[in-house]
Amino acid sequence: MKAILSARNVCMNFSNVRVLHNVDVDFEPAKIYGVVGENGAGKSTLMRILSGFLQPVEGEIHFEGNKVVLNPLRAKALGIILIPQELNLVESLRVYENIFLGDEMTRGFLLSKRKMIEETKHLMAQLDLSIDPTVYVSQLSPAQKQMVEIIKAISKRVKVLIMDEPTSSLTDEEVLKLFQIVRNMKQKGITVIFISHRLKEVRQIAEELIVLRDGRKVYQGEIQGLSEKQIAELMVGRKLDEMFPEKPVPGTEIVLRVRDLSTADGIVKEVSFELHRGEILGFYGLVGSGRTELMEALVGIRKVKSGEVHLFGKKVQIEDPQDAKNLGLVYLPEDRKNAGIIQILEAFKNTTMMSLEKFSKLLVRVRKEVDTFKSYEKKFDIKVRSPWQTVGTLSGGNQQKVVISKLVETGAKIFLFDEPTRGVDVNARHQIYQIMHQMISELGCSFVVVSSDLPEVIGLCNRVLVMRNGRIVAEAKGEDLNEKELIYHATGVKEVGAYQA
Amino acid sequence: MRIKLRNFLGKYMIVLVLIGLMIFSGIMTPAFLKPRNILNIFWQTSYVGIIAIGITFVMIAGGIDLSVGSMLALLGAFAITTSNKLGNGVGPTLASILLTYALAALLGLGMGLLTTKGKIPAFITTLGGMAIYRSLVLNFANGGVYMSFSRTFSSFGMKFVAGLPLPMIVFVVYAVLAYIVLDKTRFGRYVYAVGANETAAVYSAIKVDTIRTITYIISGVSVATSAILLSSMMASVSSSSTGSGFELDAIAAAVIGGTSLSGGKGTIFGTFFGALILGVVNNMLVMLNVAVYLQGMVKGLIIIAAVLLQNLRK
Amino acid sequence: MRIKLRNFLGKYMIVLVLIGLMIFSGIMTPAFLKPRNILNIFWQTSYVGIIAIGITFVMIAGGIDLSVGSMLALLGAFAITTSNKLGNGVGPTLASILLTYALAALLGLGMGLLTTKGKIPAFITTLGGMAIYRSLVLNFANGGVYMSFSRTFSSFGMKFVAGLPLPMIVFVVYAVLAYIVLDKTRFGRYVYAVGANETAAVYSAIKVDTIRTITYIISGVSVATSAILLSSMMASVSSSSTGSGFELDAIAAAVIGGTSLSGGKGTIFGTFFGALILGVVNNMLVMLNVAVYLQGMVKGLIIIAAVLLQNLRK
Amino acid sequence: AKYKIGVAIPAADHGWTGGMVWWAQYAIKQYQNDPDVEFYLVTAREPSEQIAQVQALLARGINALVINPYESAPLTPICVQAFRQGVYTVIVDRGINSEEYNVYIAGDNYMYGYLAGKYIAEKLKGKGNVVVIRGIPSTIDDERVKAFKDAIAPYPDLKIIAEQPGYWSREKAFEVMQTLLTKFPQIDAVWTGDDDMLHGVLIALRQAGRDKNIVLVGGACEKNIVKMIMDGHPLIEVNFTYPPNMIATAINLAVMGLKGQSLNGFYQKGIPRKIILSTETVTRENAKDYYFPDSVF
Ligand SMILES: Nc1ncnc2c1ncn2[C@@H]1O[C@H](COP(=O)(O)OP(=O)(O)OP(=O)(O)O)[C@@H](O)[C@H]1O
Ligand SMILES: Nc1ncnc2c1ncn2[C@@H]1O[C@H](COP(=O)(O)OP(=O)(O)OP(=O)(O)O)[C@@H](O)[C@H]1O
Ligand SMILES: O[C@@H]1[C@@H](O)[C@H](O)OC[C@H]1O
Ligand SMILES: [Mg+2]
Ligand SMILES: [Mg+2]
Repeated sequence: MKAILSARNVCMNFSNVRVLHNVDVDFEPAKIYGVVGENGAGKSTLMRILSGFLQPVEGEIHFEGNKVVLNPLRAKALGIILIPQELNLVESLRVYENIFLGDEMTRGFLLSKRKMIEETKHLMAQLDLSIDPTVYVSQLSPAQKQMVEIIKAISKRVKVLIMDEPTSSLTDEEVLKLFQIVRNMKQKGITVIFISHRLKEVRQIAEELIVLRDGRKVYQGEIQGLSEKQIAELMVGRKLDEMFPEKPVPGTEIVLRVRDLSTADGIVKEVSFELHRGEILGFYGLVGSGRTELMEALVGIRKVKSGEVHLFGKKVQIEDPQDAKNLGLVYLPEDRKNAGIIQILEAFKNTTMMSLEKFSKLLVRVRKEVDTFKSYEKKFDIKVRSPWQTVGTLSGGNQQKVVISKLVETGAKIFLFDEPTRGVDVNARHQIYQIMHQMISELGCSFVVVSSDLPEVIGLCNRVLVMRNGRIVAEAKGEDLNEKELIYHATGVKEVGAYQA
Repeated sequence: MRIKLRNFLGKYMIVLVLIGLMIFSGIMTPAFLKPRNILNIFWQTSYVGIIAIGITFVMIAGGIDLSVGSMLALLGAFAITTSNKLGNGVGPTLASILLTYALAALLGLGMGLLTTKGKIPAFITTLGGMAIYRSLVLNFANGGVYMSFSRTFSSFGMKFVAGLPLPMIVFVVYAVLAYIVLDKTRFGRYVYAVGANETAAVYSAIKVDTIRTITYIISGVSVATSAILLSSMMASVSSSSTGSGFELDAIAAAVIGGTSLSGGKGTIFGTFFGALILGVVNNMLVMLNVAVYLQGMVKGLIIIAAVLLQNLRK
Repeated sequence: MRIKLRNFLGKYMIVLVLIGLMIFSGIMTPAFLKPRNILNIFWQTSYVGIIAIGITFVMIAGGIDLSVGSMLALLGAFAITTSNKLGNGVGPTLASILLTYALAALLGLGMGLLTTKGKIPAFITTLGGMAIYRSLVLNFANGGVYMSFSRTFSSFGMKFVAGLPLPMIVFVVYAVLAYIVLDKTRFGRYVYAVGANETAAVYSAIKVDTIRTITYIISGVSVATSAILLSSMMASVSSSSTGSGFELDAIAAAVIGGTSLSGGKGTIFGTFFGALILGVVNNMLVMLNVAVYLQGMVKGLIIIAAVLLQNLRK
Repeated sequence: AKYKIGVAIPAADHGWTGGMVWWAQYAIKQYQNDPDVEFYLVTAREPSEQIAQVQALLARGINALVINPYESAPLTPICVQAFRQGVYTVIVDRGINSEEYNVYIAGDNYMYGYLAGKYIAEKLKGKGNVVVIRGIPSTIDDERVKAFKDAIAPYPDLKIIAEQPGYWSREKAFEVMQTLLTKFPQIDAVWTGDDDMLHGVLIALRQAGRDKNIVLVGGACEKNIVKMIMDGHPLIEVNFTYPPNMIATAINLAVMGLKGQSLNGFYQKGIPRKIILSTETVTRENAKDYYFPDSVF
């Protein structure tokens, strides 16, 4: 079949460093493509070129056989729609306003608010979503925002839909809904390009696989018959170890005890749990189940109404993240772009931001900071040109690694990790797990991991607490720690969800 | 119920603040509440108010315009000079008004392009504009006054229509139009998007630079409107003083009304009442005969308090 | 190699612009390059320059300070009044200087708290401050002048040390100190973090409000430094005019030097040279005998061009 | 040129200062063809800016400095420095707090306020409601208002019912007057700190239909006001001088001083050291002598 969209010999540079090398790739109509590659391999860059947001320094783009020079408007007119990796909604506008941003429905000169709200409701219904079209986007959770991005994209006249890690903050429920839409689109003849680090999902949805490594296309072809491990090895170009290390054996000491905690906004309701030394405690739940809110309450970002928190056996009152940090408790936020990184600051400065006291007496010792950063660069395989690269120009996964390094560098004893491996590639993920284990065995640290990635929750955690509507509804460990059980508790419905594959 | 009330208060608090100020002034000096004085306040406010409306567009889109005061003088001088040249009568007057608008749009376009294409911070381009425009006005008049000799041109600025001063009517109508454009049209939506999240706007295939540039044109057009009304009313423009300090007043009106200096936030409703609050304060100072040297203090305190009160709801 | 050159140009372009301006002026009027005149430029720049350094902290942290001009008058008046009261001599003079710094810190603290805890936009609090401070200064002097009667107090402002005017030395030392604080200390790092991404700063366990408030104190302290030097040099402060317009000049210096009005960006290096560029332009207008009414135009154009040139590298 | 002369005056930020700039340029133009002199004219918006300008002028090597100090005290040190350097120093209008200068020429602010008060008091026969619209709060303004009050002090029935700043601006004065007219049903006289503001007041009166039975006094002889007096304006009968052209006189004095010339009619050789221009009263009869249609003020 003839390709609808092709890259011919595409090269891209940033600050004279080549990040895409002569990429040739063809996309056929009505086909679902999976694109994988390590963090910084150039996936997002290629996609931004294919959708007109970046101009390649060399090479051409062909659409339906004709050479085209793309810009965002032109691409949109042709039906090439990109859902960018970093959420890019206008927080101060309402949901429906965002969905139709750039394509407003009007009557004469005036916006037709009612029509747009109706249409939004209609689209929501298709996806089984219950987001109020008139609420402000700033009030949505990252997962909900991601869904809004998706709806925004599919509301357009689309021929090629490019989704750059749309599932990184979604739980299985939403992922399934998304896949249903993707298959429907394929039926309508639409090409879908799907990027993810969750290889299981890629295997499940993609018909053809494209692998990028260091800015080069190293594989395009059949996905049938490739195991996750094989895909991963294609990505990194060498043999890989088992993903999850052996689970650590937690101690008996309780380092964090939470009693009947409720937040002032009423989202978290009477939550109680305990975290043992050396334990990795998972939190699973659907979007909006209140996991993030619980973590924020623990570090003093969200107001607590009632309840008690004991740290290392002592009752504590935590008013702000600084109190928490001083007590050895730190939080890695799920919203990387807004709460995690400081985009315009250099990478190494982000890494040391929470532990500057370690690097300074009177003056900050930049040399030491840079050295520290370099050690993380090695440990986490962070792809940067130099420690001085501004973090906003790193690839998404590499940004995430910088945020993790910032948390680890605090030397805290208890880590609340909210979607810690969001957008992180298999290899680095493995390394992060290793480091967590190392911190447990060498430093006696403990972890709470909020994750929407089921394999991660199951493979990594000693125990998993499931939240629904702001309450902890179940605990799963040992035998019970499996997909079926978790989904059952998260949704409250039997036999819904679980991966078919 | 409670939430509704709170939202209501949030949105209309500024009106309550305004009413509170007026009641207070009325108690201190009953003359303050004379209908005539209320009309005067509207009238006196309209010049800065119209400019503030224009600046609201610029600020929501993430810019700023410091040039409005000097531009007011420049456009007023231009309107007077052209209408003097073209002569008396409705036709010539209209022609000079149109020319003034054309010049205003051109200047706005220039500022817009310098800021967007030249990638110069708006603070700098418009600060430059402020100096350059003033310099031009001073230069052509040698520091003197531009006087209107056209009876027609210098008559409408004082007109009352249906018992209301024309500038006030223009102000209200202009505010309504601006509200519609900002709140009910695509362009308005884009202004918010560009100011709130430029990247998101780019990803929505919005022409960010074009939108920004248009806001400067709107600012120019607003200044022209104000300049025409003011120079007609005064039948003159002082090259040295007319318009000086207007930029701060206009920006203050917008900020009191909730417009953010960092873009993405603001309403015409807020700016309208923000301007009126400033107008009431100025009028009140005279009505209550506040001592010369204390006027700044009173004005400063009231402005801070007005914004503080609006925050209470949160 | 090419990258290095480009980075170098990026960082030092502002110095090249400055040197370019000076060479041009020197060619037009050789007197411009007299060592004496160069010293004068530094000296004349130091008052606004020191204030601009303070404002750079505020702006990087995402705020703005419009009150500096009036504050300059207020603090200068305070320094003069206290030193008059305390009498001649080094001890009393030092005491009055200390008191002035204390007052400055207090005022800065007030602005900071109003802005952070009161959640009032900095534009409003500091605009209010501008009006209130001026009103206070005017009030105590009835619009007149504060005169220094302390020989000691009014002597150091004109001193030359090692052939250099004292204000210039203070300016340079102050800039170096500020550079160290902003670039080499934890606090400085936090200032950038707070301005660049407040939410991320909160999540990184940084006390955002405290950091912001301190920047206003720094601004106050900078104004105090400038006020003491200036009021000593003039042996007086005019309640009506001293410091008026300084806020725009100081902000302009910072912005020319690359500080962003939306926070997170800026350097002391840039502000230092931004201030010098303004100083050179002012001096040049006199030296080249530019026609009075065209000075604004020339100044406006040069400022815009200076920023445009710095952009070229990108 | 043999002589470089620096002229430093406040910037044109309202009508009168605009007038001073115009007269300075006018005087300078008179020397266009004199190869012996060269002028540097600068204007400042603030005292420290003016100090910087004078420093620059001194570095430029001027032989004479003609300066209207933005404010006396702050400019005193630099003027003294100029004088001590041997620069022929002519101080205009607002003085300096030192005797170290060559010539001082100024208007008379006290009489300027006093005569206005006296005129109003006599015109109203010592009884009535007076509105005072002052200029930008400053030393000069304060001095004039004090004098005005001194002049009306003997008349207990003459009441100042409002005293508000109009910032030497037409628009501001209009606004203030508009408001005061609403507040007070009876206003018998208005004194504005200068003629620019009088224009604003006139517009407000006309607009309110109250442009009769009211005594109006401005000051400083703005040309259009003088023209009105000349033409017999019913409300404006007098004006008092505070001439911006004193700068032109001062420039001439500086040139004469440098060239060692003496004043016509003076038996003395040198230029007088202190000249206080009298505040002259302009009426319909003599108005044409004060009317300079080419000037901008
Ligand atoms: N604006 C930019 N400026 C400089 N370098 C950039 C910029 N954008 C991307 N890069 C660099 O280009 C390379 C490829 O980045 P890209 O975002 O395409 O990776 P990716 O494959 O999408 O990774 P991830 O899986 O982490 O999202 C990275 O090294 C990144 O640092
Ligand atoms: N600022 C806010 N204002 C109002 N509602 C909010 C706000 N933030 C979050 N919520 C609501 O709180 C609920 C729970 O939030 P959230 O989705 O972050 O929980 P979660 O369990 O962490 O889910 P996930 O992390 O999977 O997205 C959601 O319904 C969300 O809309
Ligand atoms: O500026 C002042 C002017 O307005 C007044 O009329 O006379 C004295 C001047 O200094
Ligand atoms: Mg990516
Ligand atoms: Mg969450």
